[in-house]
Amino acid sequence: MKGKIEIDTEMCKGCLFCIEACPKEMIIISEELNLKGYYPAKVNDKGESRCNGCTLCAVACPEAAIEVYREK
Amino acid sequence: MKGKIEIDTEMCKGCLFCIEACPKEMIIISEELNLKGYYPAKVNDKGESRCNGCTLCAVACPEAAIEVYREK
Amino acid sequence: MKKVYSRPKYLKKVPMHYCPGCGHSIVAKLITELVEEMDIADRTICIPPAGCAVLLYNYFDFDCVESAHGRGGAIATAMKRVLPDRVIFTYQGDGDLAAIGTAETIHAANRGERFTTIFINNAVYGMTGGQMAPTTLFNQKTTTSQFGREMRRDGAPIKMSEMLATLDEGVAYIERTTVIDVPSIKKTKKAIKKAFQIQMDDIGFSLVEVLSPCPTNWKMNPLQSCKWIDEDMTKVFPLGVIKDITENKKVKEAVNAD
Amino acid sequence: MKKVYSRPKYLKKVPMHYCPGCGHSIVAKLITELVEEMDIADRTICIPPAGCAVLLYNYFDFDCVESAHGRGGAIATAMKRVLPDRVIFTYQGDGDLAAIGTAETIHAANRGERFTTIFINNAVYGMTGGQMAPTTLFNQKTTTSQFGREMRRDGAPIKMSEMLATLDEGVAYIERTTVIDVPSIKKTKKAIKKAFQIQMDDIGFSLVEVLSPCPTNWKMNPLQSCKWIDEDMTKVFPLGVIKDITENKKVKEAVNAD
Amino acid sequence: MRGNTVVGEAAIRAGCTCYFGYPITPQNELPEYMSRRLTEIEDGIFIQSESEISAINMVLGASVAGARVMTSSSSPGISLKQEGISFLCGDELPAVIVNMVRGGPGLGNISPAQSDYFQSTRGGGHGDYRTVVLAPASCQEMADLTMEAFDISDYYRNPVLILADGMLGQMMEPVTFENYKPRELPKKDYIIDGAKGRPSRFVRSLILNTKDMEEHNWKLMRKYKMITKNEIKCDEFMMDDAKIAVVAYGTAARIAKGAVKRARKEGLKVGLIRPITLWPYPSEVIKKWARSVSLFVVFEMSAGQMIEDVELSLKGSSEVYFYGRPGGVIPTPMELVKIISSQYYQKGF
Amino acid sequence: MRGNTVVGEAAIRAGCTCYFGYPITPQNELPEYMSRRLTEIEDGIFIQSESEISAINMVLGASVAGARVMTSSSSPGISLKQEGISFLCGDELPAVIVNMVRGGPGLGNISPAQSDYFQSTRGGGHGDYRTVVLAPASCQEMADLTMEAFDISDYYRNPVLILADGMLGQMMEPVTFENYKPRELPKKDYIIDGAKGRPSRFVRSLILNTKDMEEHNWKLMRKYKMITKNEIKCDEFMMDDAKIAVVAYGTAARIAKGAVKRARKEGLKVGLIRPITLWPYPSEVIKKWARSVSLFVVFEMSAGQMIEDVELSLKGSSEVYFYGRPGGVIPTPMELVKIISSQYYQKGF
Amino acid sequence: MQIKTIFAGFGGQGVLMMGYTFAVAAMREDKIVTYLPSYGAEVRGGTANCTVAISDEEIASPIASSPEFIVVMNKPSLHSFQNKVQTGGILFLNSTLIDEDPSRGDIESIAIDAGDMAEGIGDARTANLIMLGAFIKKTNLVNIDAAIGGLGDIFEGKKKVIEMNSNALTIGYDSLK
Amino acid sequence: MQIKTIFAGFGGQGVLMMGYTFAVAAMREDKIVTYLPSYGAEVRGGTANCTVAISDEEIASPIASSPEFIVVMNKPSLHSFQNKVQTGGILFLNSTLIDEDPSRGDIESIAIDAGDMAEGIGDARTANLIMLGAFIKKTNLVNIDAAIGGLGDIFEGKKKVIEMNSNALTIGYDSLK
Ligand SMILES: Cc1ncc(C[n+]2csc(CCOP(=O)(O)OP(=O)(O)O)c2C)c(N)n1
Ligand SMILES: Cc1ncc(C[n+]2csc(CCOP(=O)(O)OP(=O)(O)O)c2C)c(N)n1
Ligand code: SF4
Ligand code: SF4
Ligand code: SF4
Ligand code: SF4
Ligand code: SF4
Ligand code: SF4
Ligand SMILES: [Mg+2]
Ligand SMILES: [Mg+2]
Repeated sequence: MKGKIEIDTEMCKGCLFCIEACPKEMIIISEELNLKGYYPAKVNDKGESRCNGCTLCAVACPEAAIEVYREK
Repeated sequence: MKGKIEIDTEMCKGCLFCIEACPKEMIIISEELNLKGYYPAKVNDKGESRCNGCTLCAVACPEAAIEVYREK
Repeated sequence: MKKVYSRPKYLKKVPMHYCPGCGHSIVAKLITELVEEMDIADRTICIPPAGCAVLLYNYFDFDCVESAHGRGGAIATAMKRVLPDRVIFTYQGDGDLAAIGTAETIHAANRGERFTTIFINNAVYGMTGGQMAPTTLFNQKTTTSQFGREMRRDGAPIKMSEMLATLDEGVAYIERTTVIDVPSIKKTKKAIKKAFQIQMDDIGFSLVEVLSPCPTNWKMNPLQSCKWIDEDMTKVFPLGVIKDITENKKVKEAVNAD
Repeated sequence: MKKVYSRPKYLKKVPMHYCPGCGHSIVAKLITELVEEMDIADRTICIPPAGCAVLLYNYFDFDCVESAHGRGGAIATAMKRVLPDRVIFTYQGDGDLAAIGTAETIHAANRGERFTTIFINNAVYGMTGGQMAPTTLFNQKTTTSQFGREMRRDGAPIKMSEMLATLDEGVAYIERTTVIDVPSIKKTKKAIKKAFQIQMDDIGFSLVEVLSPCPTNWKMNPLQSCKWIDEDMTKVFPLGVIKDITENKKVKEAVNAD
Repeated sequence: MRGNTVVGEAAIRAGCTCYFGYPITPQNELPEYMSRRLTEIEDGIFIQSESEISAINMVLGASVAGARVMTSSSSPGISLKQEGISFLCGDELPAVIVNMVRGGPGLGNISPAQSDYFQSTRGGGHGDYRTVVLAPASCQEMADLTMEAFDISDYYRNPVLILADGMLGQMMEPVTFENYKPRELPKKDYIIDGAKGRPSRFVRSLILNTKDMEEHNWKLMRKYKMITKNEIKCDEFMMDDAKIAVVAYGTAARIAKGAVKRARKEGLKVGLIRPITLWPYPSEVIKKWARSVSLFVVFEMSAGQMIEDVELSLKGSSEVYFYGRPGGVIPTPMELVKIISSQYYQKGF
Repeated sequence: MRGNTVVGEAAIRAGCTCYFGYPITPQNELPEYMSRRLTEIEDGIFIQSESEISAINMVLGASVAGARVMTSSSSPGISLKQEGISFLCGDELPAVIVNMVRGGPGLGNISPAQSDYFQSTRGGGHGDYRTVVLAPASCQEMADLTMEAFDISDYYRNPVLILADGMLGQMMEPVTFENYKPRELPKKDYIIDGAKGRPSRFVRSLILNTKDMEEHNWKLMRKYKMITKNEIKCDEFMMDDAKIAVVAYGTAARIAKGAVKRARKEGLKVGLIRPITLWPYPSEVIKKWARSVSLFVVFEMSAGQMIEDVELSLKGSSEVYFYGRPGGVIPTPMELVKIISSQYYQKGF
Repeated sequence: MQIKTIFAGFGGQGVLMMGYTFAVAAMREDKIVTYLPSYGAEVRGGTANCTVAISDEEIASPIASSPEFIVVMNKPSLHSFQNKVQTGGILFLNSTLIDEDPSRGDIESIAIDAGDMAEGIGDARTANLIMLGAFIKKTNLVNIDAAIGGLGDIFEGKKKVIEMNSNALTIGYDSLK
Repeated sequence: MQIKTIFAGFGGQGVLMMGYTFAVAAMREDKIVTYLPSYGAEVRGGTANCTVAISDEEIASPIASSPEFIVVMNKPSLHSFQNKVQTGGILFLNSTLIDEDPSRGDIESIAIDAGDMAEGIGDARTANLIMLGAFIKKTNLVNIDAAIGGLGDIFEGKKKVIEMNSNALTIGYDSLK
């Protein structure tokens, strides 16, 4: 099973909950501030994607900033 | 042991609690209204006094209208 | 012959305005007896409610402060904090304590304020003419529950004492008594005495709930009222000690220590 | 690839004003998920509090009515009686529900009003800047308990859910959950769903208490906040079902009957 | 029927289906009547709330849900409702609130008084708002004004206060409910009843943006101006040739009317101006009479509150004399006659 | 120190040992300060109460027990205290109550506003009563008036209200606490602290006998007359040759002062009358200037409330113009200057 | 014509019912009526009283500072109210409980032994309507049939109570000639 | 002479502390000062700002509708506030987070790379005082020593914080020549 997530970085407030929730360590914190002044989460695009679309990150995200896709 | 009670008939409101409380049936209701319009309790002065000064009537009286005396 | 029972010293020699057989009169008398026996008249302060007992200050020969309806708990809190060595008690009806004063009561109890509450539960708003109270029983008819109290519209009779007992260590002592005959009157007196003692020993909040006849609004005579308490009201509001942390060993020791 | 998680339909596409990691945001999201799943957006009414959640109506795409601080229980009571087939819930903080709204909460629950209360317990007054709440833990520092909450001055943290559970049959369901990780978030969602179902089945009052992080006023980062809930807060406020009369056989049958 | 019951029956006939209240003398017959009467009405809802605060917030809930709703209380209880009344005004929600005023301040007593005038007309709560205040002086007017109160309230989306006292509440006079002519009212398109077949909406009074809040306030002010233009009610009695005008409302006006009649019998040219709406205040009526009247005797069962509105109306254009009895005392017509005639002769009319 | 903290420190220095309150913006720094500061004071008592209603009743309890006591809140919270304030007045008990007014009605917003003027000066509660209302316009005045408030309150046995807003509460200005000159005060022979060595007594506001209740009311009125005679405070600025007088208090007065200065620079003869006591109102001061001033511009951060007191003072003897910004908007001096100068030229001065 | 009457006694004597019955009777005769019970409600005990005004035209004040008639059922009421009645007015007193005469010479006083008469018909509580019957006979303010008819409205459905009370009215009415 | 300055940024950047430190410095120099934080307190998030007015005489209004100086720490603040500054006034901007220039030509604008400089001294949170140091150098409204001295009052006892912040002030001060 393969998955993919999209993070709306302007909605993100950098709480780290998604990072904590992801079993695949697919999310890291960005070094760029967003407009609101937070360091948002971003997909760890180094290396191969291990994301399986489990949605745990999205469930944990307080801002509903993450959308999750999965291959059927 | 012998006792005696005094009822302040103007304080009395005719609730009958003292009558209910007295084990010696020493109290009855008067046929005369008092100034406030109640039929007050009065000592049953017919026959011999059986009052033993147990104070039960006084303890039961909501108006503190009864004083009790007892021979030591 | 010696006088063995006389009108209590601190009960002023004026007729009380209560109806015949009203439980308020009995409790008022008990309190003045206790104040005399405990010799605390010069440091006792009563906070009467809005309710049939609003005029208590006309009968008590010690200090009193009127309260707005339901706010006795707040007033007593502040008074006791300012005057920690006085014996302070609120005297409240079921409307006063369990309806409009719900929050003040619960939070004062929860803070463990060192005052005592005498809670007169007569299942009705006496003073205002017999409306439904939070403690009115199911099916009991009042002027605002004319076909009897029902769960769906009016909710259940609230057991404040039980609810307060769930609070933490602040609540030291809660007992429910009644005044329908000489033994129950004596128990009530004992309970109030214990409650006063607990505040004097700085242990916590204490409350005595008294199931109290209101013949007028129940539309019964005084003796019927007592019977109704005995047979109906105590089913919903069982008599007895509801909480007593002085039974707790540690508290006992601490209290005995001083 | 198929979208398997998207922003809930009834969560308006605007940023929420909450601080990073605030539990309010998670619960707001859960509620909109549920409203979508249960297909009740056209009959759901939320009554937000005065508190950090005051602006909920900016986020929820269904009807909302603001309440004065603490009075959600009274407003919901009347709304539900007028509109018995709507799904009505109050959303209240610990200050709102357990301090100023104590009486409204208890009496609505006691009447068994058929609405749901989502009770966000963050042990602090969030919106006003971090004052002590009725649920603040012992020794917890807040702006009005700067040396930590202490029994003698401030009283004990109040367990409203436990207190409400002592009420009669009116109170159908109370559960305490949290939102500190994915499993607990899912449990919270389930609890809220059950609460909604209970009001739709006309069983009684339902309440879900959510232990909710307030990183800002706790002066922790979001993950520390979750840890604090897990390690400290749940000790005082244990998670789990506190009351559930649907477990009672008779209610179960009655509910299944329709 | 007693005044209190009349108010209840009038409310029901005007379509009031919800009553929320907390007992307090001297208005208990009203909730008691409603508790029974509303069980007979389909959708009738009666709750004896746990407090006045709860009651006024239940009123808000029922109102926002679209129902016609009433609450009632007396002075201390009305004080507790002030926050809620401010919210109703901020939210622009209709409601009818009855105050059977008693002697104050504090617990006071349960006798008739008029010392809540300021609270009622100036808003005892916070913020720039007004409630319409109706002051009936008879059981018939209790009926008529109660019924109209619901229409006014719905029309302007603003709470209406009925200000009376224990005397009017206890009094029995023959009454008809047939005078009521329902107004045409706008559809309640603001109510919150679930977003079925329409976009979701909300009702709130919090407006963080100060410019918007200001605009909301000015909108309220425009509404109040409209109410002032349309809704003023005032009764004039024997004013045509009056040299002295007594200004009084409610119970005091009844007494004053008796006094005016007696004074007329003694040949004194005295009339009565009786404001029926206390807000909006009939300032124009008062001002109009300043030309022919030389002294306005303001008569209140208070230490002097409405007198400010009389002075604001007159702006110095005529003399004002105050006679008041606060604390629940019911003055007699005779004592007022004495005041009137002593003023009359003193001024050399 | 911020305004809110200044009030707290001033209270402590004036001997306030008790604070009871419930959080609400924009005054939270005050209770927060008190929560810390009162632990340093012997006999210091701080309770964060469960509600504003509880707070005001705790105030009553502490006051009747003889302590100097304060509470504070902001508009909605003050509305909830109205019943309690009426009781304090009825019981004749001292207390200092701070209202950091915010935009209203309802939840409104937390910006500075002056729309609780009616509530404060006319009594938002029930019954014939008054509270002294002090309106500081600077941090220094916050200090001075807070300290004096305790003395006034004790002297007359009446609650004193301090009316400010979030701007004054948040603002920082240099402050000294040395201006305070304690008054000589009567012994508190009414307090309830146990009948030790004296007959028992009680404090109450219930007076069932209407004659006695009336007498109690007249007694209060006599007291209020005395306060009116003794306690009026008002500031006059550049009034000597003024053709236009701006009348404003508190934050609005600060802005007005700026405007007056600028207008003067433009050569306009404009002055400022700044009532410091809002009740009792400095009517005589206003009246006095009616001779030389042709237009009184009443400037409020509300839709128009104090204007009634200005009109009641003037009784038509001069023209009055109103400029107000309700809802929490803070007007600028420049916009007021524009108003002033347009009026100035319109009137042809 | 405007006539005011005060009915007074202690709580439980049915003085409010007495006044109310009278008011209802007057209304049945299309008079303008005000009925005003006294404000004792918030505190128990003490005396009860009510004022009824009947008139052909609007009644300014329902309060009676000097009523034409006063009906007193017990001694304390006699003392509180006897000074109020107008010169030339009539005082009705329940002589079963009042063994005094009024201290004023400028008014007429009529003693009715209502308490005893009530005991006579077996219900002490009907003293109030016996008194009212006598009052109606003497004053002729309303027709006794209007009063009896009014009982039907007041006690709707309660047949026995209506009967008992109309009996009492009649006995009182007939007790004066 | 009366000078008003607005300090603005987002919550967490310490803009209130920046203004407060400035106000304290001015008070130490016996100026008349008002410090007015903005009213964001009852709702979370968004921007934070404060206004400091310093003067030789009484300050009428602590609010600045057209201040002499504005210090902005992030982009949204630049947008909200740049139009307020007086013609001829100065805008100080934190160029680490603001990659734009002000859109007005009638004011001076000074860019300080405060964020980066703060990272440079190992504490990103000191960007505020670095900015203030530069502000003081440029405006010369108070002496830098007064500002450094004021830190002692503000953080009484917290030695490390004082040191870090006075270091930041100095660095900022020295960053402009
Ligand atoms: C704010 C306020 N609301 C209502 C009242 C009216 N009131 C006076 S006493 C009372 C309740 C009486 O019932 P309870 O407390 O049970 O006392 P009881 O008379 O039965 O002893 C009420 C509602 C009041 N005085 N103040
Ligand atoms: C009558 C009244 N009192 C006080 C306030 C101020 N206030 C707003 S929210 C709030 C409490 C916030 O705490 P809580 O209910 O726990 O909600 P949270 O912000 O923590 O979610 C207070 C005291 C108010 N708006 N109205
Ligand atoms: S969907 Fe699962 S695996 Fe993919 S990023 Fe989210 S949590 Fe990690
Ligand atoms: S959980 Fe959401 S808000 Fe938090 S860091 Fe991840 S994407 Fe950002
Ligand atoms: S003292 Fe005892 S025996 Fe004597 S009358 Fe009283 S109860 Fe009866
Ligand atoms: S108990 Fe007291 S009040 Fe009752 S009848 Fe006996 S004496 Fe009278
Ligand atoms: S009404 Fe009831 S509670 Fe009140 S005095 Fe009478 S019997 Fe007692
Ligand atoms: S202050 Fe606390 S409760 Fe409020 S939004 Fe921030 S984190 Fe959430
Ligand atoms: Mg009761
Ligand atoms: Mg909270």
